[in-house]
Amino acid sequence: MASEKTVYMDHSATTATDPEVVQAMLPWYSQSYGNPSSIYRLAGISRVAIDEARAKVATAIGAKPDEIFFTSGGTESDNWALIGTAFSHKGKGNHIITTAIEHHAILHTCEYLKKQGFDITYLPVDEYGQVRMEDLKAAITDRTILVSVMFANNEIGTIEPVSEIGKLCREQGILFHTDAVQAIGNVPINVATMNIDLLSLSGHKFYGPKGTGALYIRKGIRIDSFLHGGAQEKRKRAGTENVPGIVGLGAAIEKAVRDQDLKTSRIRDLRNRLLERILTEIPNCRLNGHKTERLPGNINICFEFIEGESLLLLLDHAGIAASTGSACSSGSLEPSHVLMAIGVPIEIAHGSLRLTLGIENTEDDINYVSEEIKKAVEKLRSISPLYADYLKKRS
Amino acid sequence: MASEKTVYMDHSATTATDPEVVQAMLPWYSQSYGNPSSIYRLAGISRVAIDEARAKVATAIGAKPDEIFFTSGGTESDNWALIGTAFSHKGKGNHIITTAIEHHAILHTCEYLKKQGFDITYLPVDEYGQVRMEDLKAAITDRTILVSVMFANNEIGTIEPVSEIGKLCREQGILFHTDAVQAIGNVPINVATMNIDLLSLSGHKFYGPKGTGALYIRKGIRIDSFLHGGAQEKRKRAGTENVPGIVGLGAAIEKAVRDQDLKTSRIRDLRNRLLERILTEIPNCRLNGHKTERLPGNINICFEFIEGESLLLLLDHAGIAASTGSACSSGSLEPSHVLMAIGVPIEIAHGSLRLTLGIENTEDDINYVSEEIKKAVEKLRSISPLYADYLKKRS
Amino acid sequence: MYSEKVMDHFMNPRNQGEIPDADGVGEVGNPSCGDIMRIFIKVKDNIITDVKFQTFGCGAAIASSSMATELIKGKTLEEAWEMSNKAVVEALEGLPPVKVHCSVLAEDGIHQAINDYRIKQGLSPWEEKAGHAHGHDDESGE
Ligand SMILES: Cc1ncc(COP(=O)(O)O)c(C=O)c1O
Ligand SMILES: Cc1ncc(COP(=O)(O)O)c(C=O)c1O
Ligand code: FES
Ligand code: FES
Repeated sequence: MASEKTVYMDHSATTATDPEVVQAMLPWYSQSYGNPSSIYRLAGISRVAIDEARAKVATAIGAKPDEIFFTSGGTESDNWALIGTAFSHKGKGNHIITTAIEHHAILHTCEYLKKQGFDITYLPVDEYGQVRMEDLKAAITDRTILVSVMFANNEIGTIEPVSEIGKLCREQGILFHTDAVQAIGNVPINVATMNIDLLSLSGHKFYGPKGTGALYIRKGIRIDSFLHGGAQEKRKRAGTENVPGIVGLGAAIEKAVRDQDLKTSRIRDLRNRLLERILTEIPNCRLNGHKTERLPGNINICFEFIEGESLLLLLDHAGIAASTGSACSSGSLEPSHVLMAIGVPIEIAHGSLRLTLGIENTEDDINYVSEEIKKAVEKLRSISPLYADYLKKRS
Repeated sequence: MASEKTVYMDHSATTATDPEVVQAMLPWYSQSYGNPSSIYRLAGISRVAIDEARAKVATAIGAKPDEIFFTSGGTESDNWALIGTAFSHKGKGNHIITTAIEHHAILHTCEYLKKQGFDITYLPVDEYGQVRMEDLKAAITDRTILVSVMFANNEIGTIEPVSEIGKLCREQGILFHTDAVQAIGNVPINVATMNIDLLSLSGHKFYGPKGTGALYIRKGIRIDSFLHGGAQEKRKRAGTENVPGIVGLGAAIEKAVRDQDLKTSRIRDLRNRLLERILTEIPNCRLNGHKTERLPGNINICFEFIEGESLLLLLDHAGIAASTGSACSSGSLEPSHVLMAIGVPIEIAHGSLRLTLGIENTEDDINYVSEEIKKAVEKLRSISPLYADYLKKRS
Repeated sequence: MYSEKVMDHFMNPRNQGEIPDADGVGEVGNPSCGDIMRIFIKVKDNIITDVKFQTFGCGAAIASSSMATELIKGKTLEEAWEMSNKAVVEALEGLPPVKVHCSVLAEDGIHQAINDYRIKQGLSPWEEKAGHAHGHDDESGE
């Protein structure tokens, strides 16, 4: 029998929609359901609701409302940012710089762009997962039109030197896009002072609804339309607006950045305690990512001699939801490209576990999860041939 | 003071989400919120929910579940269908056939494709808005790769000869896409017997949530991925799935096609009565579109000597939500391309009114709306110079 | 994602461990995902009297090891050799398509253990039949 207790520690995968957010969305389904493009009052109400949500998203990242464009999620924002600017700037050049540790929404879009004749440079990262400014500077050519570096990595939680990159790109007259899907609500963001030209975000990562997102496009940036059709989103992104979703996105981001410091320091404390317990109580494990430049809720740890998917299954059995970068769970049978990029040996990368804490986690969760991880790791090691060899070698 | 009474007759613009559909969606926001791509139980539940919704969509149109791909709406489905097949079939040819009366989601995508080197033929339609098979046959060349003809028109409600077109395209080995956004729930659809290769649909047109849609892609059809990123939707459409939205889409389409005949014949009756009253009680007006091959809830009528936007405003004041194909309300200052295509003279097209009835409309609504339209038309005519001229000429 | 049978064998693996004085040992690595399985057998009168495994791998790999060892225990070497990964998958009431290759690991491990035994006995090893799948499919997306 599986456990009755449940502890969710996979907030980087998705979050529960905040019940207050759901409440904010509800009126827009069956009562104020007007199509914002129509001209009667019912429609006008929807239009106003969208404008309010747009203002909230803008405020959260230091942008102006008319720089915010609603999309169906982080993936669409990333696709649009890259494809839309690549094609509209190809008169200037065909070179794009990104990193080896981006989300697949960036990496696979870059592969697509490569097929369309663009040159892509994938910057390496240091052992903690950070881009080195020297590498970026060295990669820039006079054909470089766009730099896309994520704000914070979804697997290891490393925060990139976004301000520095923004400054450099602005000086060089190169567009700078950042995938901030994991950063919103966790790290202070200001697109103006950080010199960000385009920024992607996704509602369901900060207690908002799935299927909602936005792309910030700095005023004056040339970008092709992404969806062709009606005149919505200043003709840049057609389609009847997802009014409840947009309202929910606005409500969620407003709440996410309110008291952000308080909330993140509480989560960081819990995270640090959990991390400390794991590292001291379980031998042969190591933390991946950066010690301090790290998302407050993120733990990414490798346990030697065991495999991540089986660890997840045991944890799931104990009611704990977590994630891994192991090949066996990915279906593609390749271990996490992020762990590879920071130089984790392939056999160790196999045993990686990602725990991402969020607002609803408690002290109790920390105790429960650390105990269960200890038990699970022991159990898997007891049947691992690698562990048996290790013990023999030691004795 | 504006009216307290409200009558919604703009169901082709959007519909209220059915409260039962909202109920079906609710558990997927804050309780069963797992990311379907994760491997724990919470995620498995989401995966099953998506599969169930996929089966419902498939059943509604006579497809198989693995032929259904979820999108963010009708516009995305249309964009994907055209762009995805155009590029993946350009080895065979670069010619695409569509019609002059498609939705902008098709027409503007065709403009985009034209810039990418594709040749587009826009078939004319007859005075009722139907494509003529001779025209289609004459337009096909050995470079034709795709025919896209909408199932039913959103402005005048005309239903196209989809089965005939499907048969012809299948015989000729040409892909056939149909934009069925307006047809779902209103007209029986079977992609298998109708030889449809690709079909677009949008949740909010049949009492489902906004921001949800699907593209049916017949098994074996080659099509490029639309959003690049994670492995969702068989790697064809990346992005964390909008689980509540998808569940809502499934619930809505299941309900839309259940007792479809009963519901549509009730709506058709009401529509016919309203139409009859308008045509008999108001002089100098004419119906646009087809008498019988027409969406059950659709009325599109031109009132001479007046302008549509001002008519809408008066109706809105009386609490009636309706639509027009008038240039003044569209922002583009060009009258409806659909009314132009069926040969409505431009000055008459100006005075068009679209009423689209839905399940919640009643007998009472019919009486109220016909009275209010009569009053509004009289009022506007009384200040119209064209009407003054007309009266003078008559006397 | 996994059947109840798989979960049962994963949670409570049968025959896990090591046989220090094994008559045959097989060790195989999965070329596609890098996982490792070790099989130990005891043989008496051509019958596998005991079998144990150690596995470093996913849930499917561990469950397949457990099931495969159950299936061959008490069988003749010929019968054990003939046991295919398909039999393991069936006994587990199915595996997700992306996980079928994990069961191949078990089949290969047993073959190696048997041949190790045969070589130690001065017999020639049996030959592998050609061709089983190491297929990949979907990748998860979050
Ligand atoms: C860094 C990053 N970028 C992009 C995405 C894609 O966002 P979505 O799945 O909402 O489309 C994610 C999460 O899945 C992410 O973590
Ligand atoms: C015929 C037709 N196609 C496509 C669309 C676009 O659908 P959506 O606005 O849901 O993207 C609509 C409605 O707006 C439509 O009526
Ligand atoms: S052993 Fe790696 S996927 Fe099963
Ligand atoms: S008269 Fe004002 S837009 Fe037509």
